[in-house]
Amino acid sequence: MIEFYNVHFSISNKQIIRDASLRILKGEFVYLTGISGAGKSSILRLIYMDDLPDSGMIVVEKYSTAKIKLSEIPYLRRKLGVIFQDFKLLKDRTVFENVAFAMRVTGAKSRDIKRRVMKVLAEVNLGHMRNQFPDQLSGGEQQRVAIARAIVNNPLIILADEPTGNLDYQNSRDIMEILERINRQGTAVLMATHNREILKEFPHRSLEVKEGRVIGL
Amino acid sequence: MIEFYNVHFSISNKQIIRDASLRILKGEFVYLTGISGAGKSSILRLIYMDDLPDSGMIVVEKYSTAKIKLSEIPYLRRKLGVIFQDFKLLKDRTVFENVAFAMRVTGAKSRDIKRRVMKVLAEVNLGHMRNQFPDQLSGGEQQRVAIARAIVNNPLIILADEPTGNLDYQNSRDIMEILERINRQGTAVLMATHNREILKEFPHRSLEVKEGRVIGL
Amino acid sequence: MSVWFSIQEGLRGFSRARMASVISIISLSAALFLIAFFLIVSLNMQAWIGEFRQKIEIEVFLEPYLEDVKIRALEQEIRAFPEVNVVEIISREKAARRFQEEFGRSVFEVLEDNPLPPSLVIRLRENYRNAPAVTALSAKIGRLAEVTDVVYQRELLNIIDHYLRLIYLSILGVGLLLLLIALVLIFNTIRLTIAARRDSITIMQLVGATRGMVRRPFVIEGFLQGLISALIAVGLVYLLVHLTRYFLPVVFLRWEIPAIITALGLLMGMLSSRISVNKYL
Amino acid sequence: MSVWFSIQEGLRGFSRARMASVISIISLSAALFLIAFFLIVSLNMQAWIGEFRQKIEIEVFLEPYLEDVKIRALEQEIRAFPEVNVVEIISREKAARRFQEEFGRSVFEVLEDNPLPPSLVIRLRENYRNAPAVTALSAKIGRLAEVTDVVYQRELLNIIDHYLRLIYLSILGVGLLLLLIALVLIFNTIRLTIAARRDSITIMQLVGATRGMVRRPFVIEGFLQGLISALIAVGLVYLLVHLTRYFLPVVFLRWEIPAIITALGLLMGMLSSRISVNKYL
Ligand SMILES: Nc1ncnc2c1ncn2[C@@H]1O[C@H](COP(=O)(O)OP(=O)(O)OP(=O)(O)O)[C@@H](O)[C@H]1O
Ligand SMILES: Nc1ncnc2c1ncn2[C@@H]1O[C@H](COP(=O)(O)OP(=O)(O)OP(=O)(O)O)[C@@H](O)[C@H]1O
Ligand SMILES: [Mg+2]
Ligand SMILES: [Mg+2]
Repeated sequence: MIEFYNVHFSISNKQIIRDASLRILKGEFVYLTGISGAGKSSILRLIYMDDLPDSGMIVVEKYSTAKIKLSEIPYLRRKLGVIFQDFKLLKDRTVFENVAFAMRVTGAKSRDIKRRVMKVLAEVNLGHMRNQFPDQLSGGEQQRVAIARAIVNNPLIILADEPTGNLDYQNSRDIMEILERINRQGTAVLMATHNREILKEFPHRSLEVKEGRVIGL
Repeated sequence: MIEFYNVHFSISNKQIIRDASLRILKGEFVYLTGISGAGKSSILRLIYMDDLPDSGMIVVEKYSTAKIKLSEIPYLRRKLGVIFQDFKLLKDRTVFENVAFAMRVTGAKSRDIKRRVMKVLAEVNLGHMRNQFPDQLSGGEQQRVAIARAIVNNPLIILADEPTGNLDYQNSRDIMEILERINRQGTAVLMATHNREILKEFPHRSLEVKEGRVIGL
Repeated sequence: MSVWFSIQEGLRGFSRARMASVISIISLSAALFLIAFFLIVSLNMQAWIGEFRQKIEIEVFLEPYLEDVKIRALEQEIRAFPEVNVVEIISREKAARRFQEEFGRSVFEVLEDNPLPPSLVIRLRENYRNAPAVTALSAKIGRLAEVTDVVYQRELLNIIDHYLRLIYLSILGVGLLLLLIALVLIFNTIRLTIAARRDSITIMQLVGATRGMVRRPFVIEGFLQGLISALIAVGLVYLLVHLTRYFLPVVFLRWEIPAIITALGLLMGMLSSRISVNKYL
Repeated sequence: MSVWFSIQEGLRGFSRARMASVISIISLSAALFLIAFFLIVSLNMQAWIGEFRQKIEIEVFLEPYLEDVKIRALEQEIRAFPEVNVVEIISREKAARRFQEEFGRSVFEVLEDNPLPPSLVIRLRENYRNAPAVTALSAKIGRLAEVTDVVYQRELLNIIDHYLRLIYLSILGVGLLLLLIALVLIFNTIRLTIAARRDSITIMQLVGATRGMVRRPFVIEGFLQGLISALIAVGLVYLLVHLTRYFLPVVFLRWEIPAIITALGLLMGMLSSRISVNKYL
C-alpha cells in the first residue's frame, strides 16, 4: 500500500529524511512517532506527493514517484484522506462546503454529497455547526472538520497528522474509534502523534522517525 | 490579578459564556479544562480583551472592562504573554523577527532585544532556526516560536492555549518546566489544556469550563 | 459534470470574495471606460478631420469674358473627372461680391466695368482630398482650354496633410499607450485578488482537485468580472456621450465601441485570471 | 524611538511583500503617468490655442489715394490703442500682389492704374483676442477719419470663441475624469495589497502594538510606493516628450508637471494606505 525505498529528502539544503525505508500493508494501522521536527509531517507530505524525494522511490497504491505524472497526483490524492496538522481548511467556505469540496472534486452527485457530508459531520459531533465558517470554530472543532473531510471519500489510506492535538480526552477517543472502525473496513491508517495515552489505549504498530530515518519499534 | 464577575458573552446570538466568575491570584498557576468547544479560548480572548463581555465585568491587573479605553488595550496586552492555539505567527517574518516584534512594540532597545530573543529561542530549543520563516517549520516548532514570543517580555500573566498540543513528550516537559520557572518568579499562568498526562505530572489548581460556566475542581 | 462544477465554483468564488470582487470590478470598469473614452474621442476626431478635408477647394479661373454656355460646358467636363465631387460656378457678379468682402470696396466704385474673371470652385471626392491628388488634378485642369489659372491653398494643404499625419500618429500612439496602461492595470488588479487566495488554491490541490478544476472557476470568475465591468463601462460611456451632447452636438458613438470594450473586458478578465492562477498551480 | 520603529517597519514591509509592492508600483506609475500625460497634452493644447489666437487680424481699409505720411500718422494713432499689439501697413502695391494671389490675375492686366486702397493690418494684445473685444475695437477704429472700412473675420472669430470654450470645457472634463479614474485605481490597488495583510494587522495588535504602530509603517510604505511610482512616471514622461519631439517639435514640459505628479503620488500612496489599514484596525 505504502512503500519507501531508501528515500532521501531535503529542503533548501537541509537534509530532512535520509535513507528511510518502510512498508505499510493494506488495512494496517500504524503510528508515526518522533520528537518535534523529526520529520513526521515530511514523510506524510512525501506520501501525498506534495514533495518528491531527492533519491529513492515511494510507491503509494499503484502510483510510484519513479513514474507518476504531475497530472496523476490529484487522482492519487483522492484515494487518500489527509488530516493536516494545521487543518488547511478553506477559510471562505462553511464547514459543510469544506467537507463537500473533497467529494465534489471526485465528481460525486449533489444528493450523495449532501447525505454523506451530513453523516460524517454527525460522526465528528459537528452536525449543528455545518454553516459556520472555520474562524467561527474552536481549535478542536476545526480539527474535527479536517477529520471529517479526510474520511468523507472513504479513502484507501488515511494519513492523520496529530489528529487529536486540539481535542479533549472524550473527543480524542471518539476520533480514534472512528479511525479504527474505518481501518477494520480495510482502510490503511498512518497516524503521526505525540499522544502517549492514545498510543497506550489503542495499541498498533509504531514507527519512529529519528535523525531522518524510520525505525520500527 | 484576573477576576471575572458574572460574565456573559455571546457571538452572533450564540451564548458562549454564561455567568462565569473566577479569580486568579498573582503568581498562581491555573489550568483551564473542558471539552472541545466548551469556551476555554473564549475566556482567554476575554482576558486579553479581544472581545468584551455582554454583561458582567472582567478585571485584569489594573484594567477593568468597565472603564478601559480602546487605546489602553495595547498596554494591557504588553503585560500579558499569550500563546495562541493557532500560534498567530507573522508569516512574512522570520522566527527571530516574530519574537522580536513583541519586544519592539514596547520600545525596547535593539541590543536588549537581540540578547533577550536569542535567549528565549534557546530556551525553547529553536536557536538554530531563528532565520527560518514560519511555513518552513514543523508544527511543534511553530508552537515553540509562539511560546518564545509569549515569554519574551517577562509578562505579568501568561495565557497559554493548548501550548503542548503539537509537542512530543520531552518538548512538552521542557515547556512546562519553563512555565513553572517563570511562574515561580511571580508570573501568573493560565493554561488551557487537554493533556491529562501534563495535568497529572505538573499538578496545579484546575478550572473546568462546562456549559459556559467556570467550575473549580 | 465538470463544467457545471466550474461554473458553480466560479459563481460562488465571485460572491465569496465580495470585497475583492467589488474592487476589481471598479478598477476594471475604470480601465475599460478609459479605452472606450479614447475610442470615442478618436472616432469623433476622425469625423471632424473628415469634415475639415471636405472643405478643400480648387479654384479654376477662366477667360474673363467667357460665355455662360462655355462655362457650363467646362463645368460638365470637369465634373466628369473621377476626382471631382462638386463644381460650383462663380460668375463675374459673384466674383465682384467677393472682391467687396475681401478689400472693403466695390469694384464699381473705380470702374464701370467688372474686370474680374468667372471661375469654378471644385470640391473633391473623399479619396482625393490630399496634397498629391490636388496637385495632379490642378495640373490636369490647368491644361484645359479657356482656363487661365488654377489656384488652391498649396501651403495650407501641405500643412494640413503634415499635421493630420501627426495627429493620426499621435492618436495611434496615445491609443496604444492607453491600451497598454489599461491592460497592465487590469492584469495587476486581478493578480492581486488571486494572490490573496493562493492558500485556497494550494488546499484545493491537496484535497484532490486537478489543475483544471482549480483554474477554471477562476477563469469563469474573471469572465464575470470582465463582463460586469464592461457593462458598467459601456453604461458610463452612454451616460457621458449623452451629457456631452449638451455641449458638443457632434459627439457620436458607434456600436463597435461597446463591442470592443466588452470583448476586451471578457478577454482580459479571463486571461489575467488564467495567467495569475497558473502562478500558484 | 517610535518614529524609528515606524520607518524601519515601513521599509521592511516594503521589501517583505515584494510581489505586491512591485505590482502596486507598476499600477501607480501607470496611473500617475496617465495624469502627467494628460497635463502635457492640455498644456500644449493651450499653447497651440494661444498661437492660433495670435493670428486674429483686423484689416483697416483707408482712403484709396491717402498719402504715406497720413497713413503712417494713422498707424501711430492706432498703435497707441491699449488693445493693439502690432500694426502692419499694406501699401497699394502690396494689395495688388494680394489681388494676384487671390484672383489669379494681375490688376494691371485690365487697368493701367491700381484701384486697390492701402490698409492697415492690426494684431491684438493677448487679452483682447476675442470676439467682443474685436467688435468694440473695430467700431472705435471705424469712427476714425480716413478709414473707409474695417474688416475682420467675424464669423471665424465667433466660431473660434465658441469652440475654444468647448475645448477648454472638454479638457477640464477629461482631466477631472482621468484624475478620478487614476485615484480610484491607485486606491483600489493599495487597498487590495493591504487587505492581503489583514491577518498580520490583527496579530500585531494582539501582541501589543497600538493602532498608530500598526498604521504608521503602512503609511510610510504607501509614501515609498508613491515616491517610486512618481519617479517612474516622471521618467516615462521625459522619455515620451523626448521621443515625441522627433515628430511634433512643439511638445514641451513645465517643471510643474513632475511636481504635481510627485505630490499626487505621495499623497495618494499615504492616504490610500491610511484609509485601507484603518479598515482593519
Ligand atoms: N520548507 C522548509 N524549509 C526548511 N526547513 C523545513 C521546511 N519544512 C520543514 N522543514 C524542517 O524539516 C524538519 C522536519 O519537519 P516536519 O514538519 O516533518 O517535522 P515533524 O516531525 O512533523 O514535527 P512536529 O511534531 O513538530 O510537527 C523540521 O526541522 C523543519 O524545520
Ligand atoms: N466567531 C464565532 N462565531 C460563532 N461561534 C463562535 C465564534 N468563535 C467561537 N465560537 C464558538 O464558541 C464555542 C467556544 O469556542 P472556544 O474556542 O472558546 O472553545 P474551546 O474551549 O477553546 O475549544 P477547543 O478546545 O476546541 O479549542 C465553540 O462552540 C465555537 O464554535
Ligand atoms: Mg508535524
Ligand atoms: Mg480553544
